[in-house]
Amino acid sequence: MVPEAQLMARFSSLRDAVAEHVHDGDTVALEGFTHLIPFAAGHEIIRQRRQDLTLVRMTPDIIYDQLIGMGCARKLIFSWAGNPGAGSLHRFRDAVEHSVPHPLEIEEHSHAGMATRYQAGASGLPFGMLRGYAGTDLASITPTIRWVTCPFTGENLAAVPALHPDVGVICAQQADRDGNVMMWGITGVQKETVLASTRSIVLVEEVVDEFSPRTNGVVLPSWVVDDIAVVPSGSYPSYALDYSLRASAFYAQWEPISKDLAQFGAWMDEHVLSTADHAAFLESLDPSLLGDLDG
Amino acid sequence: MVPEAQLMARFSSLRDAVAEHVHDGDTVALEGFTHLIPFAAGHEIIRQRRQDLTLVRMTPDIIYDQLIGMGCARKLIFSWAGNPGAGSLHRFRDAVEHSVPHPLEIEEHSHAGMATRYQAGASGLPFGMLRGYAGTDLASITPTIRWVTCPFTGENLAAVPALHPDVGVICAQQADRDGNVMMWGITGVQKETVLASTRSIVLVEEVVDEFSPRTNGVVLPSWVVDDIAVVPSGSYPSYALDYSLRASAFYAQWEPISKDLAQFGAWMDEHVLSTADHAAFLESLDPSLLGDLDG
Amino acid sequence: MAEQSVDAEARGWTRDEMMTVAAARELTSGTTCFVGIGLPSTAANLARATHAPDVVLIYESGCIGAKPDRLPPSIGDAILSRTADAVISVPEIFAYWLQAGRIDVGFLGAAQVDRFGNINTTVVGDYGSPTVRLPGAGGAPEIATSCARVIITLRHSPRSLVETLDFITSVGQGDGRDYRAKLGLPGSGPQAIITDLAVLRCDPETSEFVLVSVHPGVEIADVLAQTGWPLRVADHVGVTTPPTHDELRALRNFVGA
Amino acid sequence: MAEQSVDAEARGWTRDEMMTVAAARELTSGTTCFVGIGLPSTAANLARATHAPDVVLIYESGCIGAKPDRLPPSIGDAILSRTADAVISVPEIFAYWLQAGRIDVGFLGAAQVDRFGNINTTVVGDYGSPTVRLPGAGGAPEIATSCARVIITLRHSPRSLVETLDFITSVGQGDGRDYRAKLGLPGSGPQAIITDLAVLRCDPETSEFVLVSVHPGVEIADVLAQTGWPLRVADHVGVTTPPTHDELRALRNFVGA
Repeated sequence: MVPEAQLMARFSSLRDAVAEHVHDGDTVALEGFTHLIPFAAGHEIIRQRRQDLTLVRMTPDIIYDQLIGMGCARKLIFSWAGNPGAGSLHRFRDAVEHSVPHPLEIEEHSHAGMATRYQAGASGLPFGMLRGYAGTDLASITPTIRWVTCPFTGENLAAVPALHPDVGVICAQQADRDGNVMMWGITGVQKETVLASTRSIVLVEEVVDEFSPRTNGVVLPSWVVDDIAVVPSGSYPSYALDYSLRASAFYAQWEPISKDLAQFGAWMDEHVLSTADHAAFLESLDPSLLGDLDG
Repeated sequence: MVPEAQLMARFSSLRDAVAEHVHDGDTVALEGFTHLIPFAAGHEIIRQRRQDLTLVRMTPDIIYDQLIGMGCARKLIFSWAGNPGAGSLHRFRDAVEHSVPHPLEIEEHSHAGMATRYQAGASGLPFGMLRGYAGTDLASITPTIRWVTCPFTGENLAAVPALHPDVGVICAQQADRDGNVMMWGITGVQKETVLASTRSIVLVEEVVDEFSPRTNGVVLPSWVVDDIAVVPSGSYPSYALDYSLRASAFYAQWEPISKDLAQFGAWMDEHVLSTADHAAFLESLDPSLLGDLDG
Repeated sequence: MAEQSVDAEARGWTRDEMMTVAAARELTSGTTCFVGIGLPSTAANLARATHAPDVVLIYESGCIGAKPDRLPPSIGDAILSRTADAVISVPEIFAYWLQAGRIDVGFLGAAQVDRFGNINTTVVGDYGSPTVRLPGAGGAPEIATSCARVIITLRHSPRSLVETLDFITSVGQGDGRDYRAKLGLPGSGPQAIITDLAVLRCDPETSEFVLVSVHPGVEIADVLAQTGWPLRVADHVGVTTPPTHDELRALRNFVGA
Repeated sequence: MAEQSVDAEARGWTRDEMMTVAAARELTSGTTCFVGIGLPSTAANLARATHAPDVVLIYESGCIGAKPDRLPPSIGDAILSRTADAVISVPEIFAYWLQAGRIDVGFLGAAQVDRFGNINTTVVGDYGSPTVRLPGAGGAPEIATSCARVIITLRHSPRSLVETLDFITSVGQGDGRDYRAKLGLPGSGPQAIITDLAVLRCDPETSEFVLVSVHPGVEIADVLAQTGWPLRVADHVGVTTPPTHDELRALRNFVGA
């Protein structure tokens, strides 16, 4: 979705990239499936006090809990909202159950439905289809689930509209000097997120002269990426395969922080609002939480 | 599409694999996009004198010209039938233009339509859709092109039915000892072909202890493959990246052979019917046609 | 029905361990299994470490044939992608692998389940103003749709095995009988509910779940008391084989206990 | 209108070379271009070797950003996958890249083209009993649908530039005017037809192709005689700039001539 003129991604600071691309009221997808979650970008959005966002993500986890708790979100489009293996997202729950800090509109799908929506968006199709939702209550509470009939067999299939976020944000391991981006290992729906979005920001661990072949190596050519920010450990407490390990201790300690509104506010203030950038955020943490950033 | 019992692909000779899986009247897809075309399997089908086949392939090239000329095919489902860079497929043309050796039913699509049909087959969906065919005469002569309406936007999109060949045949570079298969480089629709087909045969260059990461490396787990045949240079005169180079001389010399029915018959007799297997086929050729099999 | 740790100590295993072991036994070698995080992942890996070495574990993160040697804390851990036969994208795992009908067994957890194995993981209370907002659907609806069969695991209580679900997130046997066939759902749906107290199986005729086995030390009356609907009891209710020494060793080794 | 080799020798270039050079000039640097085999591939690579080094060549075999240093004999050659920025599957190239509207320019050849740039690559004669069976559609119909603009190249003759197509394989400007908009086709369709004699461009109002430039040594009357319909002629018809020394050197170097 890049005009003919801009053929190369631009290398920017994360602060500049967020300032330029993420506006109040935008629909924003920060994707990453356990692996390569763009935490640093979420923090920067909080620092810049964005509001009224429609947040999209298959698996909203701690970073979305923080965005919601800090009042950045008007709406959430998602399929599974939890702190995997560690507990609940209490800021998300408080928003849904008690409208704290304010009401949160939700639009929920299954993983297969969300993946299909991203695929349709990346494919330039108005909708995607899947064999799903039949018999569930999801079909009745989510207006973006409809039905199509196969013109050959007559089978009814679920139809879901394409996702087209204003901004897609992902992490990848590497960029090369031409601004091509490479990620590998578990790559989730990140390629589709960039291709479905009007604008895109990619956080990378480092810039390299040349990519090596990798298991499930996915390359995004420079000309489909808008901004690249070099942010080492930008996915912390998630991980970047071959660069860091997942900081499970961080996930475990989030449960009590998230549960208590005052504690949450103090934590966000100390570690996000009062830090200038991601490096300062990492510095501000208890070293025992950092885990192994050298994967 | 494998029952619970068979979790591993079986290593077979190509002769046994074709004998077991390819039956008269079957729908058979030998896929490969310029790269990794399963020529050796096509020759073996000819040697075993299969008839009445419905042949499926995006880019029927010389091997389909041979199958058609030898009377193996009742129907062809395709999107582009030519000898790329070298000329026509005269056996295909003779079948369509003059019913030689017998009439050939054709069902033609665009590449995008065929790719969508394989994807739908691999996805277990009854149909796939694309923005295509509108305004073309393809839509009027191909009954497997219909239309669906987006339930969100009202846009009309082309619908094409899933492909489910009885047998899918592809080439890959390597298998490991557990019967997992790896291909890399240009991989076309080969993964979709195997996943859409009821049974599958994979020809590999060699068996290795362990796969290395490769650019666009695609692994098919052992349990979705039925038979693996180790056939060095099995894609000749096509190529296997990192094993051989494309034998362009072979493609060029096919034009006069294909054009003359008697010459065609003599060539097939000498090089295919009179050779026991692919190694003997390669032996039977003028060395100048072999090109570089050590790519 | 909280477990007294003294009971567990006397037996040598906890009820959660019994649940995991019983769930693992549902998998046979040569089965392909779609694995969610938590107990399903533990049970599937236990099966792989014991009686079903050839079970193929498929994680929705895109890891096919993962072979972790310790419990991964999430479904997207490095140990899964590093040990997998193939790593693919999330759209592909749902379209080409799950929806295509390539998976034999789906393992699902649940916040609430009803007598037909329908599952709620969305809300407790009213959807618009819930008492408890749960994580939501994740991969479960289509796992329940497309796997050849489904096994449900959850802790037994009247709050989890309920008369009426607050929300149907994933369809089990619907309202029973040939509900799935009428709806055109390809898989056979839930066939077993494995809890920390008992094993329930789907009656092939009515599609209602029936108590077929209680775990050692559990009475049928306990199970009935902990079930939110009038649970049907099989003519012959067995006692679940307790965890073997090998099963416990493999399980504790895997979870790092 | 067969070319006399003596003419070519006198000029220092052939009409086919003029056609390729004129086609290459249609590409500007920073353009993404979907490239078919044959002349389109040669022209696109010539552009990359001369005035448009940043043109991004995309082949339907799944190679994005290929940078071949010699003419690949097919669209799936090793030189393309080895030099590409990314190599992907064929379903993906059509869905995520072409259909999504990411490609600026599509280069198409044709057996027949009409005054509105509609293309036939399927049959000469009746579809059911053709005089000549051509290769068929390939990637062309959706290239014609989805690229922002399309450039057609073919040799000029009354048999190739025809009054009425025997078969519409790929839609150009349909029956003219706002046909594409009415049909909901996203791209603007063919904007130029580059032949070995001349350059025709699409009239923005009528969508009919108009002669705007003849190649050096070609008369307007030659072009009209070689066109199967009464070709409209622009008020001012230019003469195509002949191939430059650099263009010829780069072209011959690339094709190995």
